[in-house]
Amino acid sequence: MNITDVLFYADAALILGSAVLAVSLRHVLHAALALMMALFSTAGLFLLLHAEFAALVQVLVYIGGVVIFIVYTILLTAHLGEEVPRSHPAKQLGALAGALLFCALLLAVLWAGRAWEVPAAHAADAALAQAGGVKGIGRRLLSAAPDGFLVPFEIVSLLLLAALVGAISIARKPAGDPGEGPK
Amino acid sequence: MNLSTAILLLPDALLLLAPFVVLFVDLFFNPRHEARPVLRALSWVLLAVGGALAAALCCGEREVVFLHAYRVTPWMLWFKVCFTGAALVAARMAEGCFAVADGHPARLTRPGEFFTLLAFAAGGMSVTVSALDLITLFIGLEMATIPLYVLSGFYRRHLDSAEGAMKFIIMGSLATAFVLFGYSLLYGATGHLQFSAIAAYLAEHPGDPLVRAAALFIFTAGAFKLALAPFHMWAPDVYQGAPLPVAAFLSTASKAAAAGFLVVLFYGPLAPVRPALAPVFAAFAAATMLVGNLGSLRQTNFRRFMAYSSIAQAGYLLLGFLAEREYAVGALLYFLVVYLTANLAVFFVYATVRGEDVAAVNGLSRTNPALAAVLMLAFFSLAGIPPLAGFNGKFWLFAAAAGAGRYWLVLFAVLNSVVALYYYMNVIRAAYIEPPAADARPVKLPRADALLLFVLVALLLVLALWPAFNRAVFAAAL
Amino acid sequence: MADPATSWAIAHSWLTLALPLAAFLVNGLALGRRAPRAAAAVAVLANFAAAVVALLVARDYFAAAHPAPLLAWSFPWLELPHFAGGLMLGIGCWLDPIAVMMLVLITVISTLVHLYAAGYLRGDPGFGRFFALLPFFAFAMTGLVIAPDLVQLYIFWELVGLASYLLIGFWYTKPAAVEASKKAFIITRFADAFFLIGIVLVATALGTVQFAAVNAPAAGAALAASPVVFGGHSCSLLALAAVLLFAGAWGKSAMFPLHVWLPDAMEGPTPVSSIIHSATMVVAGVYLTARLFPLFAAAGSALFLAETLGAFTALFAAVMACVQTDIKRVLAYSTLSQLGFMMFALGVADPAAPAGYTASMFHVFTHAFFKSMLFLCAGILIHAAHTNDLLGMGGLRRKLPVTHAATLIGCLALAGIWPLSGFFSKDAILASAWTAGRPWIFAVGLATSLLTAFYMARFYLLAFHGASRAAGRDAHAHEDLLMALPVALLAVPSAAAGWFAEKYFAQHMLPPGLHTAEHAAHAPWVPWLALGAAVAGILYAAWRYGRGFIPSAPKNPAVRLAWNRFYVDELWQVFAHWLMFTLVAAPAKWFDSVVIDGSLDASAWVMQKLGAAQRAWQNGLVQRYLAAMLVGLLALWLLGGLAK
Amino acid sequence: MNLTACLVLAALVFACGVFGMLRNRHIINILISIELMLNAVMINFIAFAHFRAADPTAGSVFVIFIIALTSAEMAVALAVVIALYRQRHPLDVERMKRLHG
Amino acid sequence: MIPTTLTPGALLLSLTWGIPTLTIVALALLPAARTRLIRWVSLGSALLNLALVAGLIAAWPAHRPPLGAEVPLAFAARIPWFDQPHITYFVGVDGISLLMMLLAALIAVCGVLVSWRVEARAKEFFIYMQVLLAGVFGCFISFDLFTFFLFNEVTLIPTYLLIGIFGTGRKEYCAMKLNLMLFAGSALVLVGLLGLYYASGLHTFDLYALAKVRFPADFQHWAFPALFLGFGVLGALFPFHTWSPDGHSSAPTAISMFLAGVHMKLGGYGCLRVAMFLLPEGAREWMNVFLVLATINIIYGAFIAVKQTDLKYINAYSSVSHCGLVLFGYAALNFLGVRGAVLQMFSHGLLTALIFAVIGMIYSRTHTRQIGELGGLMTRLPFIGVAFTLAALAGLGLPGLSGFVAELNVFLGAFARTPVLNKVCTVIAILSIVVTAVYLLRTINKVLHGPAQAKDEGLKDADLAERAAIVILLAGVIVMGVWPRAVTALIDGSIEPIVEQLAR
Repeated sequence: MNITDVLFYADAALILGSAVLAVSLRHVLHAALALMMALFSTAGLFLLLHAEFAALVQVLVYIGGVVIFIVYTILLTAHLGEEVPRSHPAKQLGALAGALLFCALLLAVLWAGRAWEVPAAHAADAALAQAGGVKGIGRRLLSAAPDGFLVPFEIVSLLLLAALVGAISIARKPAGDPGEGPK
Repeated sequence: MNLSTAILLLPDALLLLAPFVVLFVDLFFNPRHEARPVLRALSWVLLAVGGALAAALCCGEREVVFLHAYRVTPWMLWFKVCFTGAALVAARMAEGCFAVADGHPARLTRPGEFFTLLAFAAGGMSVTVSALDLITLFIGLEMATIPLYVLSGFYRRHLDSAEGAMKFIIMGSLATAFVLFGYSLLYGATGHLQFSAIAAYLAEHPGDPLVRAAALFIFTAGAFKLALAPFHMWAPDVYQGAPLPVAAFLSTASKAAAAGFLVVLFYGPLAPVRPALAPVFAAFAAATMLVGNLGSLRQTNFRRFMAYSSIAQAGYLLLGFLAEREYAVGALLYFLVVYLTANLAVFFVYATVRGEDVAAVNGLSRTNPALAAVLMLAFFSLAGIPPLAGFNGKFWLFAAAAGAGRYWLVLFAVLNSVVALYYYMNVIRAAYIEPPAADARPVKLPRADALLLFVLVALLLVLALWPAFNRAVFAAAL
Repeated sequence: MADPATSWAIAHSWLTLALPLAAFLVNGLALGRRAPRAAAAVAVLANFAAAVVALLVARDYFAAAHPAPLLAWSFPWLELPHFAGGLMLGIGCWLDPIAVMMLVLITVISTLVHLYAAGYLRGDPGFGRFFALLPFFAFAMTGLVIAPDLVQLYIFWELVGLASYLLIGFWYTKPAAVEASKKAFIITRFADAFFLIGIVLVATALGTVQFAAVNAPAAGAALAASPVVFGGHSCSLLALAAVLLFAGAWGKSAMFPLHVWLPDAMEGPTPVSSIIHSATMVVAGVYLTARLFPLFAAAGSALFLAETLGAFTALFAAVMACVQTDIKRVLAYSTLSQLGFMMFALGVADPAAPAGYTASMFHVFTHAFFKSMLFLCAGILIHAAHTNDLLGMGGLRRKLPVTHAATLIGCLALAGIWPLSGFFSKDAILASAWTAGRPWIFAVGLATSLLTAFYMARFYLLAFHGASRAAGRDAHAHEDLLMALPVALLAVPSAAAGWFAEKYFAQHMLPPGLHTAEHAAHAPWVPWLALGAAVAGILYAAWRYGRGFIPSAPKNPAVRLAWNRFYVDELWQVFAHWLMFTLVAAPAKWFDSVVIDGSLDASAWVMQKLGAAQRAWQNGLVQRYLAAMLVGLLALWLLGGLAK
Repeated sequence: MNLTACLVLAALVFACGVFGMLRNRHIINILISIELMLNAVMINFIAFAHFRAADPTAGSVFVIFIIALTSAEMAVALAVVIALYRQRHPLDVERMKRLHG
Repeated sequence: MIPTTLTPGALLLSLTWGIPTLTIVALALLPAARTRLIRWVSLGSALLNLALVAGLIAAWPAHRPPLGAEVPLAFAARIPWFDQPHITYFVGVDGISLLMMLLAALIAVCGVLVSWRVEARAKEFFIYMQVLLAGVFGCFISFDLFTFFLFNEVTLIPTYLLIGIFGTGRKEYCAMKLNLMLFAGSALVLVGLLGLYYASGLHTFDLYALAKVRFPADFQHWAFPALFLGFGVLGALFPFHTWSPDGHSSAPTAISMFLAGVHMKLGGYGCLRVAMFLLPEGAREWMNVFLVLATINIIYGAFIAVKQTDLKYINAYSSVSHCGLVLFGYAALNFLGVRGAVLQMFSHGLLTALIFAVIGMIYSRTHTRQIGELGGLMTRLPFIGVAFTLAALAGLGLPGLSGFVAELNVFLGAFARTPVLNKVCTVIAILSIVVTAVYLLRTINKVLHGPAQAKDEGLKDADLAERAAIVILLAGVIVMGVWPRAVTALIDGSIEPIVEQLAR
């Protein structure tokens, strides 16, 4: 067991722990913080796996954008006052059982398909080392070559625009515009 | 890339441009944010797309690949025809909702955003079927979905609308998670995201269990969008909450996109695993038909009713996947085009009479005979009664299942359409036998709408009888 | 004397069929409603012409020393390819002695009855219709007797039944007539169904339906050779086929217990009763039995039935006739009784000693004349007294002299008094029964003769003698010329037919295939015994009714039983109604509406309930939806992943 | 550290997400669970890219796209949450059952 | 070789459904208020069609293919239609289809005539009627199973509306029931057809191409009952017959006539043309079952008719019984049986149309169909009464009218088949004629006979249009009864190949 392993297992424990916390903490804000924790530790895992750029994006965009947005929403809606009540224990138990069953079956399916243990055409170590780096990814993202991702990159910008338009459209205060619907 | 290949890309280019045109018109030429200018802009662009599609189908080459990531072939063009057509009709349907008086439950506002998102969704669908790698496919499908989340929640003052949208988003996200898991497994198994590379890998390792597991996960995305049981439960709630044109779009273009998504994968890179999935298709088809048909019985809310009906139709659609590619794609396209036509016609009639309930068309044959005839023909087409094209569409699909030797499934499907006939005929009964409501009076249909309805109904007959369409879609699939 | 092969009349014997048909069509389509009198004229003339042709046919046919059966003409009607090597059904004319005899009988009596009806129904709103229907009957009956094969026979058999139905129900506004017509049709139809089964059976087994072939010994042998095995029992196909074919005769000739329709049929106009329900149609059953005599004789079963049923019916009907007071019903029961005579005469015959056969045909011949005449007389009486009830008549002999004379002749003929026609034929029948070695049948016949004489004398006395009991209804009693003339004309053969025809019948009326009759030793005492019985009957009647005795409602239970016709009608009613309506139809209807329709409705209900359940399950809670998606995913794995 | 461990980790995280999604009643909690699931998928991608893929860069690229997509989706989802909130609808999925049947 | 273009003959055949189709367009363009014109256009179209069919029949002897021809059809053309699945527009006629077309054309004319008084929504009425006609004619000329099935299904649309809008009684329930049950029957047919398409290995729906294939026994084992039952539902096979009494009784007069007279025959026609013709082994294997079912039909329908009190229900159950005779004839699997069945289809078509027409006329005058409330109508309505009587007589199989000819063939054919079961069933079937007599005579006695009722004073007898309809139908009934060779000459040559195939 070398240092990478130690780091990995520690990180995995962290991820898992914060994931469990994220889904079991009753307070939304706490859950969101736990999620942030989980995502952070995942970024760490990415680093371990030489996916530096992914880790970077994870921290900057995911945590810095999405989770913060969640938190912001929580804060925005918090003064609605009442806490959402706890689920019925039977339901919680059901959810747990469902999740465990799901997990078991998922692992079973993976196990049934454990073809990964036979290594396929693995990338060369050198290539691997820079695969997760900014340079490699940047080149691929903006490349029109057969292995480039220029087209999806362009399209995702459309998607983001669409989401932006949509989110604004829905979230914008309706007070100003003339009545719409009876409610 | 010469002209005859470039022309294949023109429709997509125009379609992806459409939202910007709408936004542009709305921002700069529509200071009062009225519906008509943006609708007109969108309509013209979509008509241009249609023209481009026609041109591409007529004089285009068989294939063009753009930047190694985007491919257009004739069968994809037919899918795009579906998306464009549905968007066009849905847009026209929406116009009435923007025009109704303030306070009417069907009233829509913010036409700029509405039509922009509609165009985005259509564009996303178009991207989905043309994808050549997993990322494009994934992004395309999301682009086809996320605007619809918004559109289904577009009534900002309707709790129903927000509730539907919320359910749609939550369930859609779960489906996304599933499909992403599938992609990750596929990527893990093959080491690539490009379809060509995946196909090459599968050619070498045809029975890779990881790939099959991936295929199952990926199937969920299609199942969700097609509303196959038990992934269907969002559909009735979302349709009911959504504005009518959006429900129409969801039940037509969105299903076509999902079908396209499944075709892209299961007749593309994942073709080798498709035979192994035949029991999945069969079982899901059966369950979906049954659930859809049972749900439709005694529904009073029109959109809910149509949601269940669409679920059942998706069940029939799934039968197509039991056949080999040469047959299946043609049959699916045929079915989709006629299904879309009929469904849009039905929605259009309800949009015209502004009905929330199925009973809104009571006595329609007395007050609006032409509309009633449209409704009747469309429903009979959905039920699969000749000489309407719905009959052929279903027949082709049943033939697909029969060709795979699944006669029991065919029998089950046809018996299901007996149930479907029951509830469709109930609507026809309402229109033709029930007396009209006391305050019912003839609806004045704008000429463009009348023309559109006429075209839709005429299509139902023409597509059924004129073999050129059949030849075209089946030839396109080769 | 013309040779049958070149005879004009035989070649044109289709006219006997075509003329009444033409009259039916012309009257039915055109004249009946607009010009009823013209219709009557057309009908009478057509029948008259047919009668002339028939007489010419008879003359030419019997010109030969041993007239052989011949097919006068035939038109193809329906081909049955691939059936026993191909079979052509046709409409043809098969002439043999009994057919020619019947042909003459039918056309002649028909003409007279038409004439009579023109008087009888004068002023009736259905006058024109009647003169469409009666020629139709003549047409059908003619077709029946000249049929060369079973299918043609069956066709006209049914048409005759139809004519009977329509004519019994001629006064269709009268519920009793309507009921009677329905009853007649259904009961004969019941028998005909078995007849049809018999025809189908014979046709299938033999591949032919021609009488010539069916009656051939080879056919009997072929049928006898193939036993029918059913549930371990076996019986010869021949016996089965014969009984089934006989069933037709059973119904048509109203043998017990299918006799119940005939008395009710008297609801029809009297001319109808006269020709259809006494002289011609009802003897069709006898005729059929005679037609298929060789086949029946080979089988045995059918003749045994004919014999026992005939004898029983003869006695049974005679008993009932003794207590009836409705003038036409008396005659109807008398007809039943005489049909029984004819039937058992056939039953006792056998091909080697065909005396019974001859006697039966002889009786058919004589009976037709005097019975139709008696009915016509009854019609005149009814017109005169405006009632059907014998108790409402009396003392009419002066007002209706011709009728009186004719009735007297008829009654005596029927009673079997020498030298009137009935004596000869009845005597021949009784003799044949005795010589065939059937003493019990003979005894029954003798007893019936006695009863016959009694009730006919009773009939005569009650109608014509004593004081008038009509309470003035008979004030305008008179004899219409159109009605009296046929009666008078019929009186001649009634009186004389037996005398001059006896030899003729003995010579010619033989079963097919037999050319000379081996006349068995005639028991010389039989005629004397028969005559004695008749006289005894008459004397008893004279003693009872000659003194103006009026029968009151019967008190004697035995008489009451006979009066109530032994409750056979009621038994039929109950049985048929119970069987058909309660036992079968009602449960079938219940099954249809409750079980079959119910299961359909139930399946619809189940679908609705399933739909309701499915909608209840869709309860709006998104987490349930999510769980469903998970279930879907698990199902996917199970279907597509784990289950390889 | 090996591929199997990574995959098991991802599966467990995914299962956590499933659990949370089924258990929690607050809409935002459910959204958080979904984020966890997507996170699990990303782990998968990166792990596959590192240990096995012929084209390792693609894994990272896909992850980036997932993040982009997630932000879009979350933006819309949270917008709807706000819309619900604006209509004074509790953010409790068990009370979100106006539409049913 | 069969031409693959629209030859003049094929064009004429197509016109049989083309004329109704064009009429639909014409009627759709007419203003709804001009009911007179609408009626005349409908009548003209029906007469034109009748003339066309008569012309085709006249031309048949000259155009019939020689015996043993591969495709024993006249005016045949096989025009490619769809490529995938492979479907042709394969039209042609043989004697059987000509006879059925004649039936349809006759009843169409009569149907228009008896609908002369339809005023409310007349335009719709006649349009739907023409759709029905188009479907039926198309069905009879189609020899590609897909088009056959298609035309068969076309008839569903108008049926629902005609009954639902213009019917009487529990019309909506009955219309729905009729449609659903027929559609369910089609489900079985559809499965069977697809089975034929694939199991033949030919990927074709061409009837005569499929006929050359010897289908494997295990395929025939399931496909035959599917097809026969499927068509049998339309032919009112027990226990799937209950749509027919309800549906036919609720329909308006002309539609009852057409549904019971022609539409139901599509079922019997399909059983023969498709199920038995293509799957002879299956037919032999299953026929005992269907024999028993058909026997039940015959006797059961008759007994239920005895208990009915509504005139239309009586006739509808009578139809169940008589249509059972069609299937019963098939079950004989020999020439006479099949011929009898075809004759019975024609005969029953005319008859039941006639009776429904008469019932409709009575109903339109007295406003009741309960036999308990009727009586003495012969005095008031002599023409209608005579027609009713004749129809009833033909129904009970009186010789000289059409029913007898058909029954004779059926009985002889069925009895000629060797198994004891056949013989027993034939005996039962023959005995049913007594029950038939009971209910028919009971009906006409109650309705027509007896003293005239005061409330019926002043009823008008049939008008000219109604008389014409009655005369046309009666003429058919009588001609077939008196001169059956006219009909058998038309069909015999076309039954031969089917029977040959059955023996294979």
